[in-house]
Amino acid sequence: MLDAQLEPYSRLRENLAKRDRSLREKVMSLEEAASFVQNGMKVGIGGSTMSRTPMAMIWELVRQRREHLSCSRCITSTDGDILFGSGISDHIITSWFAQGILWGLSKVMRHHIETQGKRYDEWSHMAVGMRFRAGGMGVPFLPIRSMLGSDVMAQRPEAKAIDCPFTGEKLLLVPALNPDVALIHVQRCDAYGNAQIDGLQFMDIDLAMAANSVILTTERIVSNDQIRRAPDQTKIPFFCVDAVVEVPYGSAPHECYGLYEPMMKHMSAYVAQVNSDPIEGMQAYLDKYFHAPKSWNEYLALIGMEELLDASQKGRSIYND
Amino acid sequence: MLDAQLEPYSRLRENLAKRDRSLREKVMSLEEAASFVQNGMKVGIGGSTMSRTPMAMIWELVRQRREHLSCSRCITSTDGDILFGSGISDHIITSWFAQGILWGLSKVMRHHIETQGKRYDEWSHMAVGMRFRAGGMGVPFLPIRSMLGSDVMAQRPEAKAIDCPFTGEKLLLVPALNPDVALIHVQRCDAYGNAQIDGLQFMDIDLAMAANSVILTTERIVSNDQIRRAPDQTKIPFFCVDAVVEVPYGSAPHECYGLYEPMMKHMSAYVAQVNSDPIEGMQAYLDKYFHAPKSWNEYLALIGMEELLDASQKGRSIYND
Amino acid sequence: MTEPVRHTASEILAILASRQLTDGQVVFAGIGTPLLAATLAQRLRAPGLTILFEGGVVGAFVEPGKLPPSTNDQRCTKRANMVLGSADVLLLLQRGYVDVGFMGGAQIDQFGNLNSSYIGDPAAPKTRLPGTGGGNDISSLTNMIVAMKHEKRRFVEKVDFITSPGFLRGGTSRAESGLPSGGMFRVITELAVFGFDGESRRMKVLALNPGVSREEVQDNTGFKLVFDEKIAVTEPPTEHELTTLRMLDPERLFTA
Amino acid sequence: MTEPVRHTASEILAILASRQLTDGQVVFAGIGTPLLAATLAQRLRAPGLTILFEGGVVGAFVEPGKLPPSTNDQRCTKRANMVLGSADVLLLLQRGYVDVGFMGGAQIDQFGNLNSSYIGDPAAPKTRLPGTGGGNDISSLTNMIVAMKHEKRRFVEKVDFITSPGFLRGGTSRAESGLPSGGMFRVITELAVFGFDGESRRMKVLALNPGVSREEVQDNTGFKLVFDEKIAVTEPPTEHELTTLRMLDPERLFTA
Repeated sequence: MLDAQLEPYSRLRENLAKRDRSLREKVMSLEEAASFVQNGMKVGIGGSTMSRTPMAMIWELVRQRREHLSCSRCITSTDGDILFGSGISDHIITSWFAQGILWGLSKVMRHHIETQGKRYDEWSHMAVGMRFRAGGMGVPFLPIRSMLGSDVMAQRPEAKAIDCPFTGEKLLLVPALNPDVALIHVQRCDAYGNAQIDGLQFMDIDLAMAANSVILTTERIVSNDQIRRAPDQTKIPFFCVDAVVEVPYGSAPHECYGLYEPMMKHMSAYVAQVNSDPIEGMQAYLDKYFHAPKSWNEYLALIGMEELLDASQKGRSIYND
Repeated sequence: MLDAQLEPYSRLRENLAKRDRSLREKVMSLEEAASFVQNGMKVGIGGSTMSRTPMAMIWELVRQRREHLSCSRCITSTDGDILFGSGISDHIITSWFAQGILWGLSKVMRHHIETQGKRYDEWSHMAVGMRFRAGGMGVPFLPIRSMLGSDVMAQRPEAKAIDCPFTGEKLLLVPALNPDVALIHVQRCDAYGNAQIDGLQFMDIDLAMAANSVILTTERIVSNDQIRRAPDQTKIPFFCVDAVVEVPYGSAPHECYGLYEPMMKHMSAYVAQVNSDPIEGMQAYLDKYFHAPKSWNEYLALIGMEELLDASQKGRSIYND
Repeated sequence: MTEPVRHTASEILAILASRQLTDGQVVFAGIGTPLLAATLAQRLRAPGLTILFEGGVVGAFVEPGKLPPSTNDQRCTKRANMVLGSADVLLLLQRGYVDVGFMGGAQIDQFGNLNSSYIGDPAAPKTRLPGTGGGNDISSLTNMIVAMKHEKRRFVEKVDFITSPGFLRGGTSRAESGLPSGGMFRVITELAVFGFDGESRRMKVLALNPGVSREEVQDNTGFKLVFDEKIAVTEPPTEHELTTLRMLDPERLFTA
Repeated sequence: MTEPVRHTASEILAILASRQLTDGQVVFAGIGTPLLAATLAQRLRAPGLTILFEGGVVGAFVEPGKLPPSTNDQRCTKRANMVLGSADVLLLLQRGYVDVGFMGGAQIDQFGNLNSSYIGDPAAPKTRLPGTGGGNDISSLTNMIVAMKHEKRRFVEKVDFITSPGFLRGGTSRAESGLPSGGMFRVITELAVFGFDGESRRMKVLALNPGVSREEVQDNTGFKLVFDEKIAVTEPPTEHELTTLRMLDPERLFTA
């Protein structure tokens, strides 16, 4: 089973030609934006590990009980637990998958992979990045010099080792990855979707260009005038964005650069609970934090004011110098 | 005669391993920095057309009478005239070469190509960019979907058309371009070479990563502290920079984003003079502006206070909103 | 019909070209008439037109009276939504984000191939022209509108050198060469508006400009033209179009 | 020689590993011991050490007491010279800008191959480990230092799965597989410091840590070790090294 059902270029172009790329407002609610994510779709997830995770959008997809999502992300942490544990995804393409280095192995990941037959396709970190980049460039592959000789390569026949037609050197061609939809969380964007990202970008820009549609969640919607005053700060252009949702603390309990650090008390409690029982513990967590709250703000209230303020103080400290 | 003598990967790595990539000050004069450019070298030129041209460095190389430089740039304007007209270069790799759209064909370029046998290797603009990018990525080629079917491709056997091993689609593989040295002008950098670039970046970042050495000229040297306060604004990292030269108005008579626009009176007078006589006119221009002045500041004085102030007022106006 | 307003050939070119653009499109515009025409369309009827420039500009909004001297100058970025690296803005074409490319031309042939590289034998050229710039990439990767002066020496049966591919040798030769997307859509001159036959991919006259005869167009063309069955007559430039155009380019940088 | 100072196994790992780094190098450091050891080296003797992190950080200068929970967190960027995209920071390795990669390991074999993917048969694993992250890229593209706990089950003749290549099957097999650069340089454990034989590429003991015998190392290793002709004894951690380390990680996040 290969994930890399490479779309022919003609299909990629047709999909793009159909999208409304005009300069238009596309602000909507989490509920509405979720309609871009259909069962069985390939979903690219922005951010990395515990940073700029589009948690609010994942939260909404869990609430709406999507199924069979095939997800890709550069580094997967508790978001992956939730994708598997909630049942919305049975396939993750990434380079690393645990809850975070501080807590060791993810019992949730292990349970779903070792006994439930869910798939974690492992690529090198650079390979994941080059797959999104090829997708964003509109080419079917990019060449890399890693993975060669390893069992990571042996396990991925979707990639092709070649002898370079110029130099004769061995190279690995990694296939483009064009998700049906990308979920990306940013610090700010305008109502059209022109996004600014502070700090670490991870693979989000390539992911945005590669995907066939993009849902942006944002800490803050700013005016288009503000964007136009510093066009060299725009990281994602409006025409590859299909939905804009304003969700303050939209990565909680993960971090958002310059605004808040990870909410570590919540994270540690989460890890203790789900690793002690990856089925019941996870279900109880989802029931309490994902299904019960009436709104994202209610979810934040459950995490608690203390955690939010502490994480915010630490997050802003990056600019204290 | 192919320009693409692709260096084997081992050579590329050896060259890099030998460079001193430590965090160290490397501020020097134009005269000293010119020592990185030896006769016969492949020289990558930053900026584009009339923007962020590393004119002061070119000016110094003309004064030092370098020979047989093989130059590459994304779009070439009067800098190309000067490279050919001064005799320091006999080979230019670019996608477009004239003095600027306002003035039509370059009689200087025509003279040197049509009657003097100098070479202008034409690639598509994207191909030039992808050649630098491949060089910066440490891969021997990148695939593109343009140039195919055209005479631009037919003239460039250095590139290879292939059938994609994944999709069977036709693709063109363009070979990496790793200049021996890159000349790049920026708005500001620190003494180590950490550079910030405002506005249009052109191909400068890929060029910096691709080159085997980089000479940065900069409008202003700022503290490393200032760089470290906003690491997401650094566009070129210090370890790929070998020389830093502070040269205010270092692109004159071309522009530098946010600081000054092109000095159009000077440019128009230049074009009239060299196009009326591409040999004598050019020689008189070089004598007066390149060889006679004792310093770069004297060169600026010849361009004149009026032009500098007018260009600066216009340049800064981009931030007036 | 109102009395036709006096105008230059460059002005009618810019105005007719601007009419080809529709609101909401993403257009990749070259310097000169294309930049001017796209900016004119944006002011007149397509406020949501997204203009890209080769220098790396996305969603430009050029200021009246401050036309940039090239598409790589800072003036292009004024009120833009984004700036990108030069290669990256061209990759947008390759990925498919761009609806239409829009440029000028020095020489065109019956299949819409453009030459901006050489006059005469490329091995020993009479004239070395500036070259492709982004032209080859744009015309390889999206649908093209070309605005150019109509002269017999510019409209030739076969260009001396294919810098920017149109339909190459006609028929399906473009797709077979590895260019499955895009192709020449419209050519606008001061004499007429041209499209391309769906099968043969030969240039054909869609509309004559006011006061221009079929013969005049054919006489100024170096190959046999096809005329559309229902040939139209172009609406002349309106006063509003002309005054807006002149407001944008008061120094007649591109409309002399 | 001063009286040895009391320390944990993690502390000696971090300290010995930090000694392998020299001023002016560019080091790509993983989370945990590598990050800590590189930061320690920067404070102790290599102020010009440039530390890269997988999240995209160039030239980090981590604050004491504020160690990041991963190399993708904002704390890694504090006082950094630059931040890049995740793929781009890895491309620095491929281009050759990085002198040394530095990471931890779950399982290593006699040729320095690392496994962080599976325990048991990869098709039906006993344990699914987190996977490579940037590990495969780093070890494919530069010289490696690995710091890890010395246990027999971790030092095996053949890893269950080669996540990050060392010298593969020894000899010239690494280069023949398409990895002409880099390779395993040093392995640091709480028992000893290892290098690799220049020909066979088998792991060999270069130095024993204070109070550790050859037998103790061999007994804790799942394959036959080669011992260097002139085997050395590691200098014990100095008080200055330990106090600096403890200042960096007062909460013992990575040195418990």
